[in-house]
Amino acid sequence: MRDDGTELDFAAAADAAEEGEALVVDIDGYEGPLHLLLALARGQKVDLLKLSILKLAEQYLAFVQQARRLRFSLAADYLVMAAWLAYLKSRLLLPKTEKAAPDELGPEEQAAQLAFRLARLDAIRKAVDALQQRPQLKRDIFTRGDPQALTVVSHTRFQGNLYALVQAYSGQLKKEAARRYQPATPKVFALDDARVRLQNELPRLKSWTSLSVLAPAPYGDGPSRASYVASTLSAGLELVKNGELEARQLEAFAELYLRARRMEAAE
Amino acid sequence: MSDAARMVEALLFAAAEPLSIDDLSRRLPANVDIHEAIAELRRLYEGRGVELVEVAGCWRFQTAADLSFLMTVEREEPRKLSKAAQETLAIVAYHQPVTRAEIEAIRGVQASRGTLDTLLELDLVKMRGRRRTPGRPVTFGTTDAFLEHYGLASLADLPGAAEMKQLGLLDADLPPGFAVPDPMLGGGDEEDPLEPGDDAEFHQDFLQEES
Amino acid sequence: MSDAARMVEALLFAAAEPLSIDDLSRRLPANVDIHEAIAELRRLYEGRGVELVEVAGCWRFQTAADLSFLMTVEREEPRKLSKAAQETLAIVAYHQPVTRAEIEAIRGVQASRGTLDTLLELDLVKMRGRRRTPGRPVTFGTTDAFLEHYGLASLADLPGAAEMKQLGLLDADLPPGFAVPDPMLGGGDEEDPLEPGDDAEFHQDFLQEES
Repeated sequence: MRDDGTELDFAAAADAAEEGEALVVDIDGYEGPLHLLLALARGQKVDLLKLSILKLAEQYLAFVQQARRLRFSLAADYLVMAAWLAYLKSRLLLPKTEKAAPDELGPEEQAAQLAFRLARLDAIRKAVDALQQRPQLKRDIFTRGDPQALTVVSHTRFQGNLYALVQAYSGQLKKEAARRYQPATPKVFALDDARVRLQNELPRLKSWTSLSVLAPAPYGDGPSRASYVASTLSAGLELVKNGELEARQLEAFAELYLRARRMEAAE
Repeated sequence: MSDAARMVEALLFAAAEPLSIDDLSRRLPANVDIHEAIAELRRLYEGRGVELVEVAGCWRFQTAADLSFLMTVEREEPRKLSKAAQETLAIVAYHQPVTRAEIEAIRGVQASRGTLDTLLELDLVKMRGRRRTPGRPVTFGTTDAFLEHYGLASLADLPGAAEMKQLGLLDADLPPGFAVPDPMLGGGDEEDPLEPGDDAEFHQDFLQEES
Repeated sequence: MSDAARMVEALLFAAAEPLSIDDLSRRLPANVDIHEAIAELRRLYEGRGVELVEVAGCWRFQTAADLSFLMTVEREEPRKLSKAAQETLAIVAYHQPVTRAEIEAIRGVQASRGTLDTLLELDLVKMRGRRRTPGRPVTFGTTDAFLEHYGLASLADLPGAAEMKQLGLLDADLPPGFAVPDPMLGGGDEEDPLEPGDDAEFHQDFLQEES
């Protein structure tokens, strides 16, 4: 936020509003509604604790309205603050009603709360300036550039850094979460592929051919020999069932032979 | 110059980091009055190009701040903290132990992710423990590195801290003695409410926002 | 003390290596009489704990030779733990009581032998007991000194998953069933207290492993 620019901005915004001129109001210059309020409050040039909250509320509402006219989107928290200030303003102006909710603060207390929050934020902003103006290590002040090889080491200085500890732990948790067991899926000779291949071979399967010859040979990273043999067998049995192939085996565990069924012969 | 001061001078000079009175006493003969020696050295180094200062409860020699213009070779371009980070750091420093929610309440803005992390990474802020309140939120405070960086002997030396405390500005809630401002003060001319339409519009927005 | 002497003093103090007259003149305003400034500093530092000496045509401060007895080299207690030590300590803190095998399983690497040793030596970790499982492995836990170093009132104060997420240390979309263990629930049922002999045995194991 620009400490000096803000007041000017507001003054300019008010002037421009009167003159009916469009003016870009830079809401982004403020961190949040409280920062904007603080900039406006400083403009009243009174002790923050003696601030006129009514006046401040009006200034804020005018500012936000101006900003809204120029930009369709305005961060929700600015609008929430505007609504709350409008509400506070109306309560401050209205004669006191007796039926205030028992747990609700009176408007004067709420105004005091707001003045307190502004004073507190103002104090912190001044503290930021005071801190930044202090001589800083390695910017303004320097320690011994070449401590002697005979080191004198402080012994009581070991101090756990809880953040580093939690960071170390969460790092491992993340590693652990990423380490899921994912066995590589074995590459297989798909049944569909085997069926298509076998059907393409059909015209050449005039004589009995052994399964081990029919099954493709494995190559590279492709499916294993076992997968080729198993899928070719399954596809072959399907084709036998469809009546496109004949199969024969002389005895259990012996080599299996396949050949195309002779349709003409059957007819 | 006393022997004690000579010894303390040599130790502080040779050390790679600030030394506490304890550190010094462990290395010095038993009869040495370290406080006296440090007082002697402080007088001796007053106004010199090198000064003896207390940081984070320890002692170190450092160059005088007014000579910083000479130190172009040694200067490290410090990582510039964002405004938000500076403000967060100040809140942690003055209000510690403080929770994330309290930081947000003071700034009136949701802490953007990264602000507190950056301060933690830079070792300027540390997690201190947990607040004994429902939810037991984690509390934050500043580190010795923070004090060393800003050349502060202790947190009591934070600029303006005593005044802020006296004014009750370090309290979480409105302090009892806090004056309730008169809402009408200075507002005589501007008593007129905004045009009715304006007001209604805001109220409408409000209701929509809330729903 | 002259301004020139102050400037030379600060430069020599902060420099990472001895500076020649040329080095100094390059960094000082043109009108400074460097020889005169050095002569002034030499007189000033005569007989002190720190002396200004010329080495190979360059100038530097060094501690007086007769005080070298103070400057014994000492083994440095690490101010910061190594990454491995930090990780191991974190696992012990959150998973205690935990065995060496479990630590290794979580870290996904063989715990280097020195790591746990270092933590035991620093008194951050202690042997707690023996797990009631085959082999009765020794279990580890954190010490009171651990709590003290990290500013924790009790193990319940260790930040949990929610805080880790808030600090951006854990992603919001972790797999279901993912939890940060509660160190307070550390199972007392499944472990026996250590017996007097256990300590020695453990150390022996260690020595054998190390050799």
